[in-house]
Amino acid sequence: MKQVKSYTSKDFATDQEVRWCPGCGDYGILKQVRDLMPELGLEREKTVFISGIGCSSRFPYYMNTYGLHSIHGRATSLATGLKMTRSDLSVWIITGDGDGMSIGGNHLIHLLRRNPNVNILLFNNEIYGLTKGQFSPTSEQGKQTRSSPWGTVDHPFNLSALALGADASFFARTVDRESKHLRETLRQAHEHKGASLVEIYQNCNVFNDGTFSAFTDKERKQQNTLHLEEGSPLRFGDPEKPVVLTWKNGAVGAEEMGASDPGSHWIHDPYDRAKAQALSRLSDDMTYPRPFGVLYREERAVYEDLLAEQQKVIAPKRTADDLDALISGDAFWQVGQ
Amino acid sequence: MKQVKSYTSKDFATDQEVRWCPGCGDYGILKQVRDLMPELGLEREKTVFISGIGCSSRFPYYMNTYGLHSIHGRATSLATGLKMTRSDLSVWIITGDGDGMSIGGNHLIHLLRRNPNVNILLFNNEIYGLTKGQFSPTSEQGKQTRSSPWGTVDHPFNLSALALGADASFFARTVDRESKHLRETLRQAHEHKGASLVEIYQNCNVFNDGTFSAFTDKERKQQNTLHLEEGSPLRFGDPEKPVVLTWKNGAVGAEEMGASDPGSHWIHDPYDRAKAQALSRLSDDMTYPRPFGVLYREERAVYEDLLAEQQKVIAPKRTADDLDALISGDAFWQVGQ
Amino acid sequence: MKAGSKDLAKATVLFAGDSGDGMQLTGGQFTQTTALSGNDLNTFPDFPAEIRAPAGTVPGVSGFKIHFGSAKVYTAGDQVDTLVAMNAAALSSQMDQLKEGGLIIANSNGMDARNLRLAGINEDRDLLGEAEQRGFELVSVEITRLTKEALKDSPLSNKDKDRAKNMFTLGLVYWLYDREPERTERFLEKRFADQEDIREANIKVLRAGHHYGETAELFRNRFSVPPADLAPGRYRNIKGNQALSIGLITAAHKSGLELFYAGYPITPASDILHELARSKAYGVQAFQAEDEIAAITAAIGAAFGGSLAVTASSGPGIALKTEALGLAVMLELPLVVVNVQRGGPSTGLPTKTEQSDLGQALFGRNGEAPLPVLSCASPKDAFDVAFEACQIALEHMTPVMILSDGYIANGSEPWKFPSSSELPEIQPPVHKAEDGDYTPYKRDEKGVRKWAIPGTAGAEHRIGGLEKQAETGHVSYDSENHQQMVRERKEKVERVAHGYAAQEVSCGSKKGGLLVISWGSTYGAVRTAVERLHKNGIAVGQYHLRHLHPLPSDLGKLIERYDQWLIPELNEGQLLQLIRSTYLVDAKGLNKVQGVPFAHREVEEAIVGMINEKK
Amino acid sequence: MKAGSKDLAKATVLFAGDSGDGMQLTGGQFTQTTALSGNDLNTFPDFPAEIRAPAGTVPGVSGFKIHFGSAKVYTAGDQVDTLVAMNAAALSSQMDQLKEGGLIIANSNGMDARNLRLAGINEDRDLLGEAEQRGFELVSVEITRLTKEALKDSPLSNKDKDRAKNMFTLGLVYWLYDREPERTERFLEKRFADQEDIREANIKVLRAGHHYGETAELFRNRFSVPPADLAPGRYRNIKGNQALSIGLITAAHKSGLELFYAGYPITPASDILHELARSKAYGVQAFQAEDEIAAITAAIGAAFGGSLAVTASSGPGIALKTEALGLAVMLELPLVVVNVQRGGPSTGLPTKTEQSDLGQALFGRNGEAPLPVLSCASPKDAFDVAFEACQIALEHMTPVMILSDGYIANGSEPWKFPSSSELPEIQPPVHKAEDGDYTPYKRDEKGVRKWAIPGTAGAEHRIGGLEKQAETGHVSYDSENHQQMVRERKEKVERVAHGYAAQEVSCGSKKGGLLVISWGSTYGAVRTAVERLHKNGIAVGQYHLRHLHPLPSDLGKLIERYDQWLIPELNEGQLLQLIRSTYLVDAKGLNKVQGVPFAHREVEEAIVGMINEKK
Ligand SMILES: Cc1ncc(C[n+]2csc(CCOP(=O)(O)OP(=O)(O)O)c2C)c(N)n1
Ligand SMILES: Cc1ncc(C[n+]2csc(CCOP(=O)(O)OP(=O)(O)O)c2C)c(N)n1
Ligand code: SF4
Ligand code: SF4
Ligand SMILES: [Mg+2]
Ligand SMILES: [Mg+2]
Repeated sequence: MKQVKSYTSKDFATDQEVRWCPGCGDYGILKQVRDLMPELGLEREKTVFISGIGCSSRFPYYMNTYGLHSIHGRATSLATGLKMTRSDLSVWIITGDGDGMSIGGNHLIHLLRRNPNVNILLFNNEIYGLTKGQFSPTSEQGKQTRSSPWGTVDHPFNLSALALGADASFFARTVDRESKHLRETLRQAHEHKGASLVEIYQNCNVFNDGTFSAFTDKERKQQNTLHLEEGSPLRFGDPEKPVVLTWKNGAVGAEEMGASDPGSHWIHDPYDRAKAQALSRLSDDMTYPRPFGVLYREERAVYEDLLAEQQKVIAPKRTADDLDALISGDAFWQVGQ
Repeated sequence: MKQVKSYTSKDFATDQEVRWCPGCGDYGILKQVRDLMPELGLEREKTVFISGIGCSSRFPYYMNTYGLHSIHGRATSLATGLKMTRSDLSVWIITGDGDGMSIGGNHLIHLLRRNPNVNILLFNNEIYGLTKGQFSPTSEQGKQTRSSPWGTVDHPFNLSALALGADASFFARTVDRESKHLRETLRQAHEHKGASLVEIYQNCNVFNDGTFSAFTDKERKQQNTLHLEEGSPLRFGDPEKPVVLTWKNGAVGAEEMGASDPGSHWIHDPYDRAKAQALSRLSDDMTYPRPFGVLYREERAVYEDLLAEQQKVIAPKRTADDLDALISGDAFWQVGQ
Repeated sequence: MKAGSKDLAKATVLFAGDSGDGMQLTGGQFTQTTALSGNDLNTFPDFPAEIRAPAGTVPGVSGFKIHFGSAKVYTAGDQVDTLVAMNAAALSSQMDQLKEGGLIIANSNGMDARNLRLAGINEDRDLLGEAEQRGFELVSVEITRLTKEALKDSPLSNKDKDRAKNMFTLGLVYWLYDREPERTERFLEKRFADQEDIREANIKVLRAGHHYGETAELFRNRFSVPPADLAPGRYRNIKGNQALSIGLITAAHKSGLELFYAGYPITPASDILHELARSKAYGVQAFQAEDEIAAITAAIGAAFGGSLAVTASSGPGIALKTEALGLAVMLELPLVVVNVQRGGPSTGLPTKTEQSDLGQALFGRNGEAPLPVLSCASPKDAFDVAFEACQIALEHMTPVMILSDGYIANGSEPWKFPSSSELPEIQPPVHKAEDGDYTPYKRDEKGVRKWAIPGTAGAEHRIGGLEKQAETGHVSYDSENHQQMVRERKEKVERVAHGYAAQEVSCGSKKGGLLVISWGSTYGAVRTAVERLHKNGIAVGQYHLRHLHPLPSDLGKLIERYDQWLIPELNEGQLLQLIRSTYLVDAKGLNKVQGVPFAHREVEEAIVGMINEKK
Repeated sequence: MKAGSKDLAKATVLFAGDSGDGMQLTGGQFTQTTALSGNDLNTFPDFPAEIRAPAGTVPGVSGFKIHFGSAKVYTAGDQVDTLVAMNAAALSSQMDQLKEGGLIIANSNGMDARNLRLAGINEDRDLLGEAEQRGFELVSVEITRLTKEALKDSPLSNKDKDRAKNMFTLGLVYWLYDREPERTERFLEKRFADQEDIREANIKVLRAGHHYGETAELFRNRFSVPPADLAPGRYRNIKGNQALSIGLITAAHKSGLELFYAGYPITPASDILHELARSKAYGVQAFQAEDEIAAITAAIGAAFGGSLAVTASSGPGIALKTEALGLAVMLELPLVVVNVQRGGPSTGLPTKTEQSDLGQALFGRNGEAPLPVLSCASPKDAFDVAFEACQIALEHMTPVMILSDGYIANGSEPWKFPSSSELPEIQPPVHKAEDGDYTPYKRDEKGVRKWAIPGTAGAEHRIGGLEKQAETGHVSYDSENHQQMVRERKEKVERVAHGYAAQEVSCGSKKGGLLVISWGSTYGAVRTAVERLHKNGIAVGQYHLRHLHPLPSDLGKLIERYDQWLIPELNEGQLLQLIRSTYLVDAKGLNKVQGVPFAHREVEEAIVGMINEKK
């Protein structure tokens, strides 16, 4: 067996100058991904980054692996074809809120239901960056952009809810600024067998600066974010005096941590679909904080495994003879001798 | 004001011969829709049926209203454009499981989030009828069809879950054979302000006969179906000895009706999103019956209303002068006199 | 009246009945038997509507036409010699296809008032009488009743008995054309191996039909079509979509790659998906995607991963693929895209044939995005074209488009198939780890770049749809570089023509007179027309164009040898435009957009007309 | 050295600096002032990359070119007379655009080691020295420092002060070209009405630059470009995308319909979406759809509902629309589709200009799906073309394609705009309830069907993408009917040509010699070239083709009047093919695919070369 090379983060950098706007949240994500690759023991030649079109989709140019910068919205379907034929590769999809949810929404949900073992990093900046600032399907209603000077009237998608509705087997949320959380979340995505969708809140400091500041500002984030950890209670707010969420009769509540009976605490179980659905809607009306981390995961058969199993059953090794049998069919005849 | 004509069901039939296969479930749906139109007081000239491509999508030819038989998967987006510009029309979208969920999946979810006031009738026969029997995104895993002679490996969509995930404001399920239920469900869809998605189980007796027989066979349906009625407990099985569902701590249970405490009965509330989500997943693993009726509804601003409001605010009536102001802009100059 | 026996060089039989009458099976059996008796042949099934219409109606008529002969047969026949009509709808809708004085075998039990009504015909009309009055030879047989009678001892239900009536018809037509029913008996034995009652009934009825022909003295003549003088070899009967699918699998095998096929159902391309899905045992991955865009992009993903990637559709689906096809051009990855053309525009006539997507194939992309375009001439030719398309795609690192059509897809003809060892190996320019440094867009003498497949250490690289720097493949916005790359991509595709054999006329005069240029499925009708006229001393030749892009470099010379040029197409003149602009010759078009192929007579008339006009 | 004053007929100035340096604003202000002084002009902004690159780098350079004169100006200028370079990256990347001996105004504070490094230039190099050695006239000014100095009393932050340096530059260039800064002062007053400090600083710096020109004796010459002899009327400066948008709104107004615009952002078409979204006050509905397919189908839905429906995109997005466009052809509903072309294939060069989607526009659909195709010649022409396209779409009940491009979209020129009352009313053939029976596909003498809009009682009808029976519009699979409908659709579109004015040459010789055929944005370069050569006695004329389909019926006659034909295109010869095949003339192509427009010199050389070759 060939020895596995040991790479460093630098080995995953290319010689191409990184061309995002100075201050763009994409830089931080790139750094974490580069750092993560050797940690996961991934080999450059066995790793593929596939993207669509958008600022975020430039990502593959900066990863010294195999890479495909494709067309708008189709990274998911390209990856499906690749993974079906090359289950040995580690496939990473990079997409944006426009690329993945607007033009590419259909391929995304179909990928999720099929569940190939890929990782999808959806850079959600709630804007179209590359085309210079139009609203996206995640932009909040009323947002004024170049294409909505009077404010959008579109009700945005809730990506976590959409993904769960499309039978995603893994959904997590993280944010560009929290490098450790980001890396750990991506690690879990990688470890999950099946399609892992990670929504990464990413600051576009040119066209949508500060959209996520409620979740990244030192002062505000404690109140506004809920860090999900498997087996731990869902708490937020002042660490000295945290508030804890409760889950009673399918309804969400909140209590002061000390004051409440630990038996009623909502303990995070990412395998519980009903709770994950509740988590996905938790902050829709902003009364509760936004959950970060793995909202949901489930073990479900992986697409390429199912294909391989089927192939094993039906295809005893083919030989040249088989090909001739295919060509001739079973109703042929001879003319002359 | 012009007097509203009073139509009968027959007025909604066209002179075109109906060309579905004999025995196709589409006939029953057509009959109910024709009957319903006059009941709803709809005027032929103010009503539009828009479809994509598929057996089901031939529907508009048989309705004596305005009709568009468009291209595969796009009925939803056509309807969006129409409704945005003609909020006065009653718009009915006819689509199939392939048309609406495979090629047309993206437009469907985007329509649902935008929430124009249209009615979507998705004829789900779990097969591609028109192209003669390939599996669809709702075909059960393992199904053998012309394009999956070894059985599909695709995990199917759960339309109700997908719709809720896409922020549908109304989702209901009914079945071709239950004409009264079908008509009542469509009536509710029509009465809902916003996008109403009705999944109609439809038997394709040529390529997928009997797929829904568990829900339509006299002997089996009591056990397998759950009829949702607002304010009533969720019960199924032998009417003499029904089983009732319970909802405790977000978890679903079942008890014999008589033996249980009525306080623990799950009373149907279509406005409760958490419960609707549970309902949408109820029969995924076949332990519980399949719910029929309105799973979910919510009052949410209607797309064309939002547009109209915006228009009202920003557009004081335009005049010919305004047009000239637009043409000239504010930095023009005069050459000569 | 006892039938005399008459030798025929060629004959055309049309089986027509209700969709539920099993006409496709009947035609298929007649075809197999005819093929085995050594005739050359050509068949075409015709299902007029996409949805099963109510039984007995005209939209419900299903037809199967076979043209067979002791000489070469190039089309499914212009006019029908014998029409088998199982009901009134079939008879009334197909009668116009009969030649003057042609023979009708009518199931008189299918002509009653009920059937007339269903066929939309006034119940008072005497359809059979009218047929005779038009001068057709009518043989009216109570096929339904005779079938039931033959089965009176069978335990089958009445419905099942009725279903066997197509076998009676088949037996009768076998007798008429001097064929033995054995082969079909063997087929029935196999097909209904587990269903004894049905098996026995069908065989019994088949024989009954044959005997009835022998004893009932129905026909004025019995026909015999002696074997054709076919080249020695092994033959099978094959449909276009089938031949195409097998060609793809063979090419994968010959290139040592896995075949990845991604498609989305659409008439008349769906059978390629079905065929390949069935062929999983040959290592094929057949993927039914959520739409055509997903299909082609999945294929591009698989091509990036080192598979032989293929996608197929028909016009509307190809339209959806054009954006991604541009990406494949830019990436310079091998990809085969098949368009089984149908009647357009838009949904058009989905079950009918047409050649009106040529412009789309050649020019239907944004930007300068040239790619090779090949066309199939006939069902069996689809094998060769599929193989060659894969070869070009893989060896020239380019997407390739194949144009087939509904007529080829569903038509069949005997195919002298090759053994796999006769076929060339295909050699894609794969970069190996041991080849050292990898420069993604460095080109060899043919202008072709190397293919480094993920997994190859040291060759990691990134490619995309933005213009790229020559050689390195890095993103480049440089003006001169863009011009260079546009030209390099163009020249690479043009060099594909270096691999063509010298161009020759298919038949007829080698120079002088009128040249008919055919492409795609017009081949057969043109060939028949030109051969017939040329035999009569008319100076006319046929050139058949397989490679629509790049055009053969010696085609100009060939065209110059003639004085007039005619281009028959099932469109409004798409190749015509290309030929006129490329060679500046005043070629004329013969254009038909009726969802059906040319009759050779139409081509003949046009040729004669053009020649006379010049005189 | 005190500058002498020199009268110039024409001049080209290029402002180049970092994306953050405000070059677009500077250029825009210079343009407005120049326009107001009565010059004819033409501008083109050039942002090389789509993403903001790091400051100071070559990919971060933003340029704005203006060509102005006292005679007619048709292009943004071949070679630059004066290059304003704010940093090393701008200077090094743009120097090649300068004419021999041209003038460079360099911000010497932007040429230091750090800036050289950012521009990827060896720090030891002396960029300014090199420029002088190449024979350029160099005026080196410490713009950054002088700006700061001018603002030493301002309360602004250093960063904000630095930002004002473009105003110093503008002031200086105003002085150089003998313009007063007043108009810009008024603009600044309005723009920064609420930000006193910034307002004051900018005005101060603007004046400082102007004074600096006056006092510092930097320039050998001061230039004056006298007013052009423009036709009397009211003028405004306008960009192509803006003119197009206004044309659409105007057409909606003139037809009494609501304008429904559906688009999906894409460079360089997005500004049409922005422009129309802003124009809600004019009753426009601007819809940002989830993709291009949703956009065009939403537009078709709106067209069915009785709106004037429009969608726009660029090549890749147009590719996605082609299937639905076929539906619009089949439905025979009015629809306007705009393609603002960019460099292809695939994602290509998204911010660059090209004309390579002509084939896609003409032939890029499945089936026989003809539709009128119009092209814009220049920014202001986009208004007329948009208006005419809507007129054709509505009055002929057909989808119409407009071809614009990146050069037109972002370029600007003065436009002598009409008053709305001068424009014709547009009269769509709307069926009214009182018109009685409605037959959806019954045609009038122009071959046009009537438009019955939902809400019209008694005219309820169903239409779709399947072939339809003539007149009734019912689904029909009939062969002859299909042929008839294909021809009817084709003829309807061909009849659009009856509405064209008689074709004439744009300039140059009216017959004999060489005819240059231009289309789209090549108009300006060809016009300049032909006028120059013709003035020098060369027998050359220009014909500009606006209507790419259907071609004008009198074009053949016009073409016959000449002996040679040259077709310059920013593609590999797409119109060339059409002209050759239609008129069988041996036209030659001049082809450039570099993401940039033709220089008139290139066209001149090709003309002269062709004429000499013939001699
Ligand atoms: C078919 C097509 N349509 C439109 C575009 C233009 N386009 C490029 S990127 C983009 C959206 C980018 O937004 P997002 O995916 O959110 O990425 P971001 O730039 O914000 O990272 C669009 C509309 C395109 N390249 N191709
Ligand atoms: C672009 C395009 N792709 C494919 C097709 C072929 N096609 C027609 S209907 C259909 C699927 C029909 O399935 P469904 O929507 O479930 O309708 P059903 O016939 O079952 O009612 C397909 C694939 C098409 N017409 N257009
Ligand atoms: S535009 Fe926004 S998302 Fe794009 S690179 Fe710049 S900051 Fe990042
Ligand atoms: S194929 Fe199936 S769905 Fe289509 S008409 Fe026939 S029975 Fe109905
Ligand atoms: Mg984004
Ligand atoms: Mg279906």
